[in-house]
Amino acid sequence: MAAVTLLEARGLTRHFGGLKAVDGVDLDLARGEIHALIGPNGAGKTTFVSLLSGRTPAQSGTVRFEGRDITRLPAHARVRQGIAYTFQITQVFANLTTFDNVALAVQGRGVSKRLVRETSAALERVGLADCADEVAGTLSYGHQRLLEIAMGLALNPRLLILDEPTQGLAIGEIENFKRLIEGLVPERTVLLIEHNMDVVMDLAHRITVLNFGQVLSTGTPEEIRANAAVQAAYLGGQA
Amino acid sequence: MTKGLTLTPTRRSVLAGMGAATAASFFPGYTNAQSSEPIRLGFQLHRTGIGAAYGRWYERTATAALARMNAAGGIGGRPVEILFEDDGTDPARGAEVFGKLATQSNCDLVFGALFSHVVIGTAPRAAELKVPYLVCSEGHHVASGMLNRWTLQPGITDVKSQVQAMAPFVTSNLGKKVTMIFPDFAFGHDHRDYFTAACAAQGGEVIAQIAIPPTETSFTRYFPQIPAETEVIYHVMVGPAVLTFVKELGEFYGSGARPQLFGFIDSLEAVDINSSGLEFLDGSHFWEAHPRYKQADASDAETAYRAAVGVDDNGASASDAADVATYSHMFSVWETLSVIKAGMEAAGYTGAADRQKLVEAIEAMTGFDEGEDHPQGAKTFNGKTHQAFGIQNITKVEGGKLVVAHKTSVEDGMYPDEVDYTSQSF
Amino acid sequence: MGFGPLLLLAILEGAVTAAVLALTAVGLSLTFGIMRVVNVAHGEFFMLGAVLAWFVSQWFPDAPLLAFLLAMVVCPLVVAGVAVLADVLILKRLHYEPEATIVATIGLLYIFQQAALSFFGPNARPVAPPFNFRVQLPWFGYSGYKLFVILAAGVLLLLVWLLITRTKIGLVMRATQIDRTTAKAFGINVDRVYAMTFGIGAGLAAIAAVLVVPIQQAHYLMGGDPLLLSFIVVILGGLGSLRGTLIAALLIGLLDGLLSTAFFFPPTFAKIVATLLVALVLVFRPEGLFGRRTA
Amino acid sequence: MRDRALLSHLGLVAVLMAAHWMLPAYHHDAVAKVLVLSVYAMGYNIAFGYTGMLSLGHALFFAAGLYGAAMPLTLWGWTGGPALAAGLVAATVLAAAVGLLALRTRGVSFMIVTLMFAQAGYLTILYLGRWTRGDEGIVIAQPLRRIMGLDLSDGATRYLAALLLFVLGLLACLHLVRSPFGRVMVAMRENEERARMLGYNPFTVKLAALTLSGLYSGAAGAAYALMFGYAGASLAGVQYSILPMLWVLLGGAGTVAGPFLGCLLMFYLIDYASVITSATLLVVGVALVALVLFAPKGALGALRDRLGKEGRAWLP
Repeated sequence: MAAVTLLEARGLTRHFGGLKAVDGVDLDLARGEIHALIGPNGAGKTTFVSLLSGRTPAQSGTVRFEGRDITRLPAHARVRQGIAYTFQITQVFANLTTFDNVALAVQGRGVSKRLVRETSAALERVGLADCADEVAGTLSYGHQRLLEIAMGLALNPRLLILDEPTQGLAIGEIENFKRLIEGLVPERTVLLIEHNMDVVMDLAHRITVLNFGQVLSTGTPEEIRANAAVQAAYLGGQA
Repeated sequence: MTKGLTLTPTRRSVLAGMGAATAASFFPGYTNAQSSEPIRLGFQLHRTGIGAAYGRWYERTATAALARMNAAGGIGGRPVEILFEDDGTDPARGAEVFGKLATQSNCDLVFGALFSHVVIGTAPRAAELKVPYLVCSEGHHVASGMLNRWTLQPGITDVKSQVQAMAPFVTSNLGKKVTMIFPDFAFGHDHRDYFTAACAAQGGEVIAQIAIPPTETSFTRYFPQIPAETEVIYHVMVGPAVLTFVKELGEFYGSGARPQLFGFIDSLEAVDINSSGLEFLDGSHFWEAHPRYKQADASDAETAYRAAVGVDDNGASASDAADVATYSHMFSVWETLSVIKAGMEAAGYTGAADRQKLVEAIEAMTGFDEGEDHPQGAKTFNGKTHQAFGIQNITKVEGGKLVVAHKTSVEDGMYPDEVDYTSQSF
Repeated sequence: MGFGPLLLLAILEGAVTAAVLALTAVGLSLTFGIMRVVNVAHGEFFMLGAVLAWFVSQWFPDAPLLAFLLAMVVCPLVVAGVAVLADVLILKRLHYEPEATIVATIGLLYIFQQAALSFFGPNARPVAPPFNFRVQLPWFGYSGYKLFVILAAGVLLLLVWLLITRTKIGLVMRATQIDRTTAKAFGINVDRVYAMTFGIGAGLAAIAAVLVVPIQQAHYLMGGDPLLLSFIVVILGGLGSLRGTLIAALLIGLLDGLLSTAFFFPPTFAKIVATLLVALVLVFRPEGLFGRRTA
Repeated sequence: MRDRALLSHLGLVAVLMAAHWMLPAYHHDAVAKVLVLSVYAMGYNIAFGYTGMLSLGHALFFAAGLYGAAMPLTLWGWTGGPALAAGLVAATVLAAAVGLLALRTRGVSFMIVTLMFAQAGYLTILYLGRWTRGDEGIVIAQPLRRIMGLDLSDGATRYLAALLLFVLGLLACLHLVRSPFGRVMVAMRENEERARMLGYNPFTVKLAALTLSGLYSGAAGAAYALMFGYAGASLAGVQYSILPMLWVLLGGAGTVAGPFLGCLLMFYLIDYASVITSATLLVVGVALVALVLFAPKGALGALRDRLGKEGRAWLP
């Protein structure tokens, strides 16, 4: 049963000067779950996932993925291990076509013969097949978000980290997005940073709440909803 | 291969006119070279780039020599024209310009380049296109055998000969312990090698060689390397920073005791010897191929040459006293043109097909007499090495003028041949 | 001469080079730091300053001090004016697109060189120093004017520092450097700041040239070295750091002289070693000596 | 044939082949030189135009090819083929070595580091004047300038050899930029951080691109030595680092044929400027400023933008 846990973070720490952005965080991701990471602004969510994805090196603590220690592995190597990250602020390649954007993700897996087919399939999946030849920078904002997700999916990751994926999407697009994410599990595992509580409560199997760089609480949506400390720190403030 | 056994016997044996006509019918580009047409000479001009200070005066000298030549009936009765083309003082562009002059403008030959890197970069083109290339450089590159049969230097002595001719004056009049200061690239290395050898042959000794990096704009910190027992400082800096060099040397020694100074005028070509900061040069000696200041015993030819080019008795422009000429080098343009005329007339030159005959005619020359065609002085020409050898002047700065203190003989500068171009094929 | 005096001389000479270089480089640092413009023509502004100083000196052939003082005022102003024109007419229209400005400033470089060649000529021309005195040290003599150059450059650098840190203009420039968009939102006329910055940067190069021209003759191709060295100094010092620029200028000015003196390297070899050393410093500290590390 | 990009570039090759028979002597020689220098520019374009590495030190690689071929020819009596190979190896190895160090930096620091490495190379050529003859340079004697029996000092042979080298470079470049690796190069140019999060190591991708760029530059340098018979320090100076950048920007950075077009434009700009006036630098300067004002993406870049989707298909 060693394979139940996909990713295991222990005591991850990252300070910027005096700011304790992430301060000794433990986290376990179970294989096949959708795990949401919530917390007030500045709680350290983006920094924390940066430590997981390797964009920012950790000052202390360890990350294990599939049982292997990846703490020292650079970001691009972690992507190859199966950890994909989609950016909070859309960062598609604006001067390349939609097709090229996704193809970049597909071809990195060593796919060469099936490149066109797999790229098209990935575009199909998010509903962007008609825009394949468009220059990505000319797409609407919502479509760019979808493209970002398509690129993450095209990496065929075991763990997909989504940083505020619904930000700026219209209501209808959010519904499509939810269906898309639900369809990913249990083959893949999803870690989701999200402000939209409806999305979180609908999608997440488990939720971790961060506050001031530390874990406030972890549990099912029901448990989190009932947690007084969370309400005080976060939900209470917003709801 | 001897001269008689060239690969084009027909062109040599058949009547010259017929040869030209045959060539003309095969090569439409050469039709300009009919006997009534002007002879076209290409001039590789340092109009821009680091050689521009020379280029301006080379152009003036060439224009003056051309006017004189045409007034005297041109070459073989045909008028002469010169096409100037800027080479940016760059070897790559130099080669391109050569091609342009030779193949597009249909020039009969190309001449005029001074800077060695331009000459060396261009010479391969001359051989490829089989067009005579008469350089006005003074580098040892022609006589060293590095170049080819189409490249000749009949207008000015090369640096190896200059240095060898002057060494006895330095060691016997100025001192035997010499410190050399030179730029750390090929031009400086030539001086270093030839002078060190020539000095040793005279019983002198080069006790220090100070090589200055080519990108340097300030020199003071190199001067402490001059050994205290130095009797003569031999300096050959070139480029826009030379004035700084001379001034800083003056500041370094001040008015106190200092070694004798012997310099190449290259350091101060186009620079007024009376510029502020140069007072310190008073009493020092310079090499000059052609004395900038008109000497008391100047020949009529010298006077006529000065007047024709527009240079006053102080070596500045007749119309602008602040515009100092590159006097010590630019005579080579004038004299090269004289050699071209003599060569073409001796070869019975009618057009491009006779280019090889022109080279052979010049190779057959043995020397030039002093006169209006050769105002700098008499020269020996070595057809095997394609190099002219002339007299050199050592001048002393006295009362704000450069006064000749010693003239070398042509023989002083002779050295064994290093190449026989006439044994090479065309 | 003993080792001590040799070292002293190497340091004096290095300090003169560094002083002039620092002034030129601070000018480049401003345009580069604030406008993010790679100004290939910066060395030509230096050259124009020197050439103009020669023209000024020709008006007063018998009063070098007057000519010098006048040149210190006139040359930077004229060159700054030319730079402002270039900014408004060309660079602004290119929206300071990095690649386009590189080509445009290479174009300007050719135009300025031709202008100097046509109106000033190809010769290196000396300008008389404002005063002549020689400091006689026990081991060697040294130009008093060179010592003055170190002093004058120091004062000018102090003025620049005051301008940037203590005045409203400086504040506006710094604000624009940090965030152009926000500066705009606060009502700063960014176009004017850019034009002014480009002018001041060029003016500083011109002033450095006026200082150096009594030591080092005006010549129409003299802009190449100041350009290359300024770039090296600006990056080595760390973008936006005045202190870094100054220290880098000292380092560049002194390094090869010291290497050559201390280790008896042949000078050209010392230059090669110094160049590689500086390159390696940048390799291992890409943000420069005093630049902020960007994440 | 539906491959429009291949079609357009083969069209260019056909025009250049036809030019071999049609051009007058001077232009025939000039275009041969442009073809060789275009290979250098294409190499620069791979690093700068496609991968976004703004180098100011490519003269080092060009010079490595130039001297890498010239020195074995003149000093050690090698023949043309091995000398050419030596030039290629020298430039490629040097580019990889410079890349290993310089690619720790980016942006302006990368510019300066490459500039300084090239400057050190230039000074080294001067310092080793005993063998290189420094600034004056050396001539490679005509009999040495042969490869497989072909006399590269002969005008017609040289043009065809230059064209062959150019076509190899052009088609290889076309293939490269449309290959998956070409896409990754562009991704590095557009957004390095994003590319890293797609699993690409920016360092190795850029190192590979720079090494390839060095190979192109070295090929041009070695060919230059063999075809034009001269090697001198001025070809290793900072000017020869700036020139390929200028050619690429004029023709259109990130277009396959742009470097050739830019090189050709620049050559004839200088050539014709001297016909019009003696103030040649002014003409060149004004032309550069005008070009960049009206076509800031270079000639082919502007054309490609104007043609939209079709443009991208014809002109990758």
